Amino acid sequence: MRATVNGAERSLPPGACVVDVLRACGIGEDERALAVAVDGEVVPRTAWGGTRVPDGARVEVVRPAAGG
Amino acid sequence: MRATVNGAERSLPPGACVVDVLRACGIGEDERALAVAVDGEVVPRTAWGGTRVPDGARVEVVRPAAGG
Amino acid sequence: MRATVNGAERSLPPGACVVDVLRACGIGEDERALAVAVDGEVVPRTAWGGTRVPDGARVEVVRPAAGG
Amino acid sequence: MRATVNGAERSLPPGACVVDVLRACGIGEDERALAVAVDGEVVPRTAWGGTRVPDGARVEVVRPAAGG
Amino acid sequence: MTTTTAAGAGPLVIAGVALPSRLLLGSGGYPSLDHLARALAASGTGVVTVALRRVEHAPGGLYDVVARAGVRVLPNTAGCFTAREAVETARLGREALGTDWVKLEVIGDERTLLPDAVELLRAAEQLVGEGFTVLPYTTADPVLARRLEAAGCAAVMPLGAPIGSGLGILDPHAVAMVREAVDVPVILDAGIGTASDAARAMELGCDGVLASSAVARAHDPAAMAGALALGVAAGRRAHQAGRMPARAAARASSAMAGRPGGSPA
Amino acid sequence: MTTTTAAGAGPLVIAGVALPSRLLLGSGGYPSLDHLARALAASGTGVVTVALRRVEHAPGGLYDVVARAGVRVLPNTAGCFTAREAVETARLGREALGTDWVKLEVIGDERTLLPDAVELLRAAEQLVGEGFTVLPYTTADPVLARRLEAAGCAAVMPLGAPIGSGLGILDPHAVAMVREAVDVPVILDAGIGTASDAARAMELGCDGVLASSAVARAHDPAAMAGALALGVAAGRRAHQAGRMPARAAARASSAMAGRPGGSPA
Amino acid sequence: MTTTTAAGAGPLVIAGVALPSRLLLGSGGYPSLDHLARALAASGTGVVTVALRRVEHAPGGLYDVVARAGVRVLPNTAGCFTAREAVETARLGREALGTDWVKLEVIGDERTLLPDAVELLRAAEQLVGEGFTVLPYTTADPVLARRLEAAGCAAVMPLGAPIGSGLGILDPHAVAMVREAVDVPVILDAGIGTASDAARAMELGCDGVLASSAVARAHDPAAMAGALALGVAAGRRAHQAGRMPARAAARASSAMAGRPGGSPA
Amino acid sequence: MTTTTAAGAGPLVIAGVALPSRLLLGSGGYPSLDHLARALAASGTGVVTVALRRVEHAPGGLYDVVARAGVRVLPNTAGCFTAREAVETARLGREALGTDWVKLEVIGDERTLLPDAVELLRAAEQLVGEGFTVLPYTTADPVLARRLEAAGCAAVMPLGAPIGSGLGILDPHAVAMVREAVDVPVILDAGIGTASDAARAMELGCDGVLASSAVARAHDPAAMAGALALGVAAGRRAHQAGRMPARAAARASSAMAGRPGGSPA
Repeated sequence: MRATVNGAERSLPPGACVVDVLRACGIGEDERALAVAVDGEVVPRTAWGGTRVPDGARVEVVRPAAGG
Repeated sequence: MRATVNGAERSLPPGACVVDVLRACGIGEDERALAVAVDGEVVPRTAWGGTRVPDGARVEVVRPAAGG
Repeated sequence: MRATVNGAERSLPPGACVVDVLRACGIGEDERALAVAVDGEVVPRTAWGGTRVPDGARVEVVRPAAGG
Repeated sequence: MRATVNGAERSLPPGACVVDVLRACGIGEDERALAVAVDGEVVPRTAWGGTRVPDGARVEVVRPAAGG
Repeated sequence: MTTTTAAGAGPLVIAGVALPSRLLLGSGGYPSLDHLARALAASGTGVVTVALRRVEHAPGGLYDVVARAGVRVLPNTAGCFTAREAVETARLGREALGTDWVKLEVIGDERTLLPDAVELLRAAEQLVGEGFTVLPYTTADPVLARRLEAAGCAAVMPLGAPIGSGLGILDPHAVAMVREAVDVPVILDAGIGTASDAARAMELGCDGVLASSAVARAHDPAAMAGALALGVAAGRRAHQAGRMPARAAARASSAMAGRPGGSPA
Repeated sequence: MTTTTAAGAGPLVIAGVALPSRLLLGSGGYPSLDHLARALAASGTGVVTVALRRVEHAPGGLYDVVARAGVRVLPNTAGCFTAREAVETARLGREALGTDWVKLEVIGDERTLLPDAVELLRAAEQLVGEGFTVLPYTTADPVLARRLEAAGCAAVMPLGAPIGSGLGILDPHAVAMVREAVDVPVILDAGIGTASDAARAMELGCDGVLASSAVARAHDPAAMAGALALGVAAGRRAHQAGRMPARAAARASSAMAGRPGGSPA
Repeated sequence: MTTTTAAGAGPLVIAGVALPSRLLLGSGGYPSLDHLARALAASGTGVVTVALRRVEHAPGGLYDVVARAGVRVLPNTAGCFTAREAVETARLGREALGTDWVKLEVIGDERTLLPDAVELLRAAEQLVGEGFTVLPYTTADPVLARRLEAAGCAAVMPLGAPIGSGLGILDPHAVAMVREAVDVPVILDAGIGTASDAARAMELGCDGVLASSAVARAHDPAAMAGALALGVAAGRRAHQAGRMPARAAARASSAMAGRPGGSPA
Repeated sequence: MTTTTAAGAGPLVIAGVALPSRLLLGSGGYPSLDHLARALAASGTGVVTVALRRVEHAPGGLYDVVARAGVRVLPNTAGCFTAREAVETARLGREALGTDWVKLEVIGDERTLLPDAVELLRAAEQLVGEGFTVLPYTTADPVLARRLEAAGCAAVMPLGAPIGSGLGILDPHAVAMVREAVDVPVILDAGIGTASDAARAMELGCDGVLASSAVARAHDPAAMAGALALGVAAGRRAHQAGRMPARAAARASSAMAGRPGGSPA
């Protein structure tokens, strides 16, 4: 199965959850101030373990950056 | 029958047309640069003679005024 | 004898000193922040008692006033 | 004999007049809009032929230049 | 969208119509119709704006003055607060004056008389759809100007300062950004108080200037109309001439070298 | 375009000489003499300033260009730091050009090129005493302007901004005070960058404008010369027309009363 | 220094939250996170804005710096061109930072970075409906400001000049009109270049100032942060003190009467 | 001539005397002496100016208020039109107040209250020769400022706008040139209307600000005195911090790269 994570295509194991995506990106799930959206919908941190990422999904993983 | 002409109520003979409203207002139908709307719809000059004003209608009779 | 004190003519006893002028104006000689000029020359406070005012002299008696 | 013409030292024949200075500089005496000063005093054109330049004089030969 | 012909040289063209002057005038606020007539003549303008008002409030002579002046009448929608009001007024103007040009005004409040961006855009879209040639009075906002252009407006008319204030061009930077944002003509509207304001507008790249109170409320309206016409021409030509760069430091226009009494070259 | 013939509409008169234009030009900084010639023609000016320089530094053709243009030559004392230097340069200018008019410049330093009030006044007094018609380049200082007038100067030439900066009129308030302080003509000198600056100077009540770098260093000098001439005319006429008062609040130029759809009158 | 405790002297309150300072800071453009940390400390601010970016583009340390500073984090929607993008970014910010406050930016183009009135209003309505506390970055347009307030925004943030320009407040008149148009707090955003700009904003009646580039790109960011804090305080107090009326003519502050050497009283 | 110690960090030093504040106040125009006393306290100033007037015109309490405030009294020569008058007044001030400091004013006319350059310089030379510490009120003219410094003045006090006008700094460029022209302290005098003006003066590099009407004629003089003190501090710190360069074009303070929903990095 595949997903577009932060604009780049990645292959993921079938049935991968949000937390698996984070791990695949090398991001610890305990890291503070993270947010994840799957296909435009925010997935709350509490649901990262239980939310499956659909095949072909668009996943965004963001955090605060310098800005004005 | 009654109509509100330029914001003021007037009584008109039953079956009055736009041209009758103008006359009742003391306005010559040949006067240039006039426009009339009945209930928000412009009535072209060519139709002034044939357009009946419904009872209770809102009639606007305007012409150019000084403006910026 | 006469002198012009702050623009106004006054008669003074012959031989009047600066201190006499002040008294005639109702000004105590101990008052702080006073300055006196006779005919355009400042008379220091220490010399008020000993400086005669010439007949027809122009005397200025000033102190600080509100200013910018 | 020597003179400083427009800031540069030049040797001139003894008894040289203003007109000789001009020639030595390669300037025609008929040229329009010229002015000459010797030691700070303007020498009118009519006197160029008859005015001797003193030894050691400072001569200025000017004309209009672009300016604001 | 208009096509400008020769490189900046030709007349102002709006919706395919070449205008005889880059100065447009209003008709409001004059001491008398005679003052208006003389100002129109002195200005050389080809366009004059009028409002539409109920006949009781619109003394008859105005149209005759304007018609005799031989200028194009541009009905406005002054005093409208909503797209609906503005559209109805525009239609009345089209009927009364036989022109599909409209100076579109949709204001947000009676105090500032500033445009309401949302209603303005809505009205513009509607009127373009009905075949009007729409010249919207707008804030000096390049993003809104681009939206108005995209909606099919024939020009945009950014304001220099509040209507009738005579404060000139309060934010020249914004007007310059509007000019860069669109391809349609940009007519500076509102705020002009005197000739140098009109010149400045043109130097910022505007294609024309609409003046109303500046003329009507001058001590001598006809003279001021002539002054503004000269100011527009001056600014236009200066813009085309390409001004010198401004610089903080002085720079002599007469050379220092070669001064009499100086040192040798 | 209209012709005004009203009072105040006459020409600029300096020392009894009526000039054909209220725009005066410099001759410095042009890409070529040909550019200068075309700018003079386009401007309609009647006065052009020149510097006096040692012949090695003054290529011969300038005088011919100016003479052919049929304009009055106004020699300046640019680059002089003291009254003595300025007086000597003025005398050279009178001899070279056969005119007793002089644009008197006595600057305080080479960096700002700003006038030195003390030396300027001294030089003015001396030159007036020698029969010169003195037009001093001065700070926009009404008190100094009055002293220069009292010394017998034929006009005063306050600066709008440093020479060659093109920054316009940095302190319009000061220029207006100069205008109120003296009876002789006031010619705005230095700082003009574009046509609206020239118009603004005239609107402040100035009687004329001298432009140099604004023309010479424009992309198209002749076009800018024409633009400045228009700007001067525009500002002059606007000043005479009497501008509307500026006000902070908006004021409608179309009446609110009588709008269609509104309440009864 | 004195302590004012009079009415109007309280803190800035947004959506019921009292802030420790009327100066808000951005977090972008600093030479290093250490510079940011020191500027936050020097400013005394209680609010700092951050963007939301993909983790690869968002080095991890920023959040720690901000958290250690003990200030409220205000996520923005910088870089969004549509209401949809802005709403999605706002939701991500709420999730990431645990705050429903959002500085709403919806820009019209990448060149001017100016707000798009239409999309901005749309996004504001949507986000208010979702329970956000919305602080929209807007043009200095009182009509749009009133619409944003009507949509439920907790404050409005008019721009003084384009983002990152440091040009100050290009149209003070417009900012004053925004202040008069709404009841919610007005925070001047964008354009501030130095302390006097911040003071001026407050003198115009603004309730606060957000500065970003002015601090980050100063030679000494922490010193400038302190300077802006002083400027905000100065302008605030001056606004409350009620400034003297400005007047064109001079007026002596020392009496002329009673001068020594003068005539009698 | 003064020596500044550490790079810009220390107090304002005039003639070797370190002052506790860079804000100087006038004493004229207050509603009451009590208002003056409270303004002096709120300002933190170390210097207050007074005029010298005939006793009939100088109510007695002023000196006591100033003495109690513990500030240095700076007598002025306000109202003098000639060097002779100013010198005599300065001598009276020295005698009355036991200080050889004098704020030297020699004005050209009663209408503009602007300095007369010629008489001012003459008076300054005379007073320096008599051992006075001379602080001349002058036009914002760098050439005159350099002459005053050369004459031995301890500081120069250029005006921002006419006395009592509150118009701020009409020609910031000129003030900056004064600052560059001399080594002695530059104190902006006259024109300050509010806190941002004071901040701006310091950002232009001035070493101090003298305010008079701005405080005395504010609605709440003490509050405005505090505001100006903050403004001076803000501007001073901003000047030292080194402001960001201003630029015409926008520049994002949040990166465009890495936006959610964008293309891959």
